[in-house]
Amino acid sequence: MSDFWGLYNYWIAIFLMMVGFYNVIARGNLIKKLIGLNIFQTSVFLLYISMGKVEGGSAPIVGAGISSFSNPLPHVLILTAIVVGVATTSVGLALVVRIKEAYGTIEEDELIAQESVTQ
Amino acid sequence: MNSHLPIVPIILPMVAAPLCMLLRRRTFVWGLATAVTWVVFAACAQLLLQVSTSGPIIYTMGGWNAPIGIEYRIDLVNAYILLLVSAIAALVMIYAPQSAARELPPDRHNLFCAAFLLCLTGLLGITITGDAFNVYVFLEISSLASYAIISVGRDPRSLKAAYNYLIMGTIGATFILIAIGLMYMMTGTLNMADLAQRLKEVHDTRTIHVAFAFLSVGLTLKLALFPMHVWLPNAYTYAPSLVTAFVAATSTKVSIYVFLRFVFTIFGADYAFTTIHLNAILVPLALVGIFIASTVAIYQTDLKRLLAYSSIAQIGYIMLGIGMGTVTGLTAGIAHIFNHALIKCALFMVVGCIVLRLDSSRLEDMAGIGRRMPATSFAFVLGGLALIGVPFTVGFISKWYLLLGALERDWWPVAALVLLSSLLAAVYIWRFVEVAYFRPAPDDATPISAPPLSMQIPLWLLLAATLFFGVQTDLTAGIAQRAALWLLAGGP
Amino acid sequence: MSNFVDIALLAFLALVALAVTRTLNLFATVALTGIYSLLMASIFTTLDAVDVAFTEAAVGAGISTVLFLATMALTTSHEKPHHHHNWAAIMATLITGSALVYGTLDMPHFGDPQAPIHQHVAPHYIEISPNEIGVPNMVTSVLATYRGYDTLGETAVIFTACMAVLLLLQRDRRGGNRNVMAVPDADQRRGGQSMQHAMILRVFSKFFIPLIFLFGLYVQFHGDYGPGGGFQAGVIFASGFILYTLVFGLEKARQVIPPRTLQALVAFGLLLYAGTGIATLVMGGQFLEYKALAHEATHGEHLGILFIELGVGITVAAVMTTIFFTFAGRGRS
Amino acid sequence: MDILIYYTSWLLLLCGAFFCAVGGLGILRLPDFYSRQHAAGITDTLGAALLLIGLILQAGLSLVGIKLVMILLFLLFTSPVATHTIAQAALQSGLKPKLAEKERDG
Repeated sequence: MSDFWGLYNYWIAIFLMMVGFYNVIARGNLIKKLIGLNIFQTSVFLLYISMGKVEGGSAPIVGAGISSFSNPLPHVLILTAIVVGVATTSVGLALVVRIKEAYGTIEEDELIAQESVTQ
Repeated sequence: MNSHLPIVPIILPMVAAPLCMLLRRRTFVWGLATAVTWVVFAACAQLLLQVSTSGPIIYTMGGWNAPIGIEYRIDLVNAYILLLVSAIAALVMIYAPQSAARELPPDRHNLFCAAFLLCLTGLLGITITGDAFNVYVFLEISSLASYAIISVGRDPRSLKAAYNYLIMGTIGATFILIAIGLMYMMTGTLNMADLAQRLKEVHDTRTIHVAFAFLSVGLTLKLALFPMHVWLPNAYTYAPSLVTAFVAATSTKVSIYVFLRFVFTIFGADYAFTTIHLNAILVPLALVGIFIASTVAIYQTDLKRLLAYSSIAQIGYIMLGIGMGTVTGLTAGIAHIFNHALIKCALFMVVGCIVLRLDSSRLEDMAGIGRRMPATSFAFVLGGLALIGVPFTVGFISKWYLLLGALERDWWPVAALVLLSSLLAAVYIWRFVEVAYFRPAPDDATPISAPPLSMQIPLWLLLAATLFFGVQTDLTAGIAQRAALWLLAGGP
Repeated sequence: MSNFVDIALLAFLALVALAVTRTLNLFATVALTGIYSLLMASIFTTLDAVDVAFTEAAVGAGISTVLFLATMALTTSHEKPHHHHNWAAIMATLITGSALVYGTLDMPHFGDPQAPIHQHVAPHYIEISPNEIGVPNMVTSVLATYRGYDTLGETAVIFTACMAVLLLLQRDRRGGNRNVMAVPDADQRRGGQSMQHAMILRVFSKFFIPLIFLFGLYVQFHGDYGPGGGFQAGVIFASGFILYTLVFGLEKARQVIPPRTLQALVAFGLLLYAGTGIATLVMGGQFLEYKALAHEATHGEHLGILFIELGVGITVAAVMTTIFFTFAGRGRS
Repeated sequence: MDILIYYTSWLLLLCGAFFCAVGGLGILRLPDFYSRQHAAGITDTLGAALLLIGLILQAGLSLVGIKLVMILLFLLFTSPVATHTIAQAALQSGLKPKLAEKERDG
């Protein structure tokens, strides 16, 4: 039981990751895949931030009367990772727009069907 | 100034990229980019020289000692990869302007050059750093830039290829991010040398096993080991030829380097091969990959695609060598990273020359090309021979070490399979030879002028290198062996 | 009590994630993703990661959502229903998930102060950095100094994304601005009135956009003392421009801030950051060793942090605005 | 005095929470887009405002309190404008209110 209370945060993060991951690999719509990717990455951020938390700690900003801080390093890493995430999303979306212009669809199965017709 | 040499290869292209974007005149753009890549190449050569004579170099960022800050840690292994990547970039940059004039949208050369330089920054940054999270950041720079430069191919299918690469690549990178997170969680550090120290204490925890698994899966996605290779053939086929020549020779190689670094330096050969039994997974996958990819290559109708499948097979050879876990096997793997990069870059450059003149990379359009473009076709044959592993080419050196490594471990079947697979390579190279030399050119064929010198010179330089290093083995195999010993000893 | 809040928020997150999977209307899905990001930001706040929460709210719920909507305006807002379950994907997900759960079993427990990550490296940041750097917000000091090189990489990532989007979507120079769409908005396409005629919105925006910029400046320069910094400020600035574009149209926005200027700013931010590093080299320090910038160590650190945060802010604001302009300018052709 | 402020703030917080819940219920149960907008508007304005006033009372006259006041002002400006804009966009794109249809039909 102590394991449950000690780890539930991580387990939920893993559940969320897997929901996102499923959307990436199972969906045929190119935008939906990117949404899944977003959720996948955001949930990984939760994993990092959870590990930085200290019981009874507070935000890592020096203030009067605060002695216990949560670990600032995961926060820094995730700030970087969020930026990377939005960069990836914007490039992916730009590709989706171009694919739509070139093929008229953003559904994977229709794209594959067009491919086999032209060959 | 010499003490600041390590940052030159990273900062220079990073600063040059925005300048490239702002320049509008095409000649200035290419001139700047080319000059930068050559300076970077010189810096990397100097670094390799320094490392091989006086041992590893450590450069601390902002003067903060690791693990508090980030540091560069350059040893023989990454100096070797740095040299490889920068050399390929420098040669591709000479080759590029003419090929780009044909294959790129005319008004985007400045953006393309900026993206290209960023890709180079990313690749070099991954290689040089001594910090695990920093690897992730620069991995994303190089990946995003390569999605961009792949997607500008003329065929709209390059867009789909880039999209698929983006999805697969991001999944791979996120897996790596998870693995780094788990490792950080158990040790409290991100510095590679520090990680190596502290991981020893937690080697038997389930968290670290999972971290190792995620890292391996993420990296195999990036380095396109069978069966994680599905993004590769389309990306290589539809990208502009110069991009294919660059990406094929560097991007997967850098991922292999990261794999080596994590497996041998951070986790340690002992952990990877006795606790996890990495060889039991790697060797079969590599062998199956070699055979399937080579066989698929034989049936391709597009020369670029054929070479792309051949790349997957060649990555199989490299991973086979690494999977042996011995000095000889590792030497074969590391040497083949270099050798395959040379050969593949040359071969894709040949295809670029053919595309420049024929406007097609389909084999059926190349009938009789042996007489219409004699020098170019001959270059392909030379590169093909090196790919097969004929003596006096670099391909032979790596195959030789691979065989030695297999025999050392008494893996007779593996040795036999490696030999057999060379036959498959011979078959797919023959496909080009047959079309080029034994089929008549179409009747309406007009005479074709030879490709411009700026494209031929780097191509022939690369081919000369494949022959030179096939005879003079000190630089490639010699350094590879020293690097292998260094890695197996677990670094410093 | 905080456990209870935590569990409630996490449960909401799980529900939203499942809803995203089940919804076929992409419009709704994107709205749900925005909610997901906001919930995530709330959780980050309860986990003491205020800077991260700020960024997640601004990026995940703000910029990402806008970009998704812009893409949908150019493509489609409905996903094709598919009736069969993708068993291979379900299997892959289950295997990956169980592997991760297996990995958690040896983890230090959540919030455990004895966990390795609180024993090594981090104590230096917490105990020494406030005096060594002179900045109360430890996240800022780690981000800008100890791991300033990572942040340089981050700025380069954003810059790369801008290059990629411009390569893909920039209109041909010959094509001119013929197909420019005023707003990437659904009603525009149907030939209805555009937002430009919405009087209330225009009046409101005129009054409000300056406040947004003011807030952006506050976040930019207050990052040393509280949550905030270059990245968050950049996103806020960009959202001001985006709001302006949505209300007054792309043409007008381009007059206010021409794409050329914007691209120069994109480059300038990255160059300012890297240039700060090179300046420290010239002044005799290591790369990004801000101490070298002034006679006194903490003074130099402050100066260095100011410059690089400015670099990050300028690049992020310019890149986000450029990306939005590029999407909006793509139009339907 | 302190006790008075304390209980008032809790009362306001509970009221705010109640209106948020009502708004949420309304979004689910009301028949068409425009009436749902109304429900969403309740959450935005009444719900959020009551919550914020409750919090301001707890924070007192401090920096946090002033920031909360600014958030409140911000919300009071943005939510009505947002609701108005969304409704206008819906109207322009041709979405008719359900009740209006009924009247015409009947």
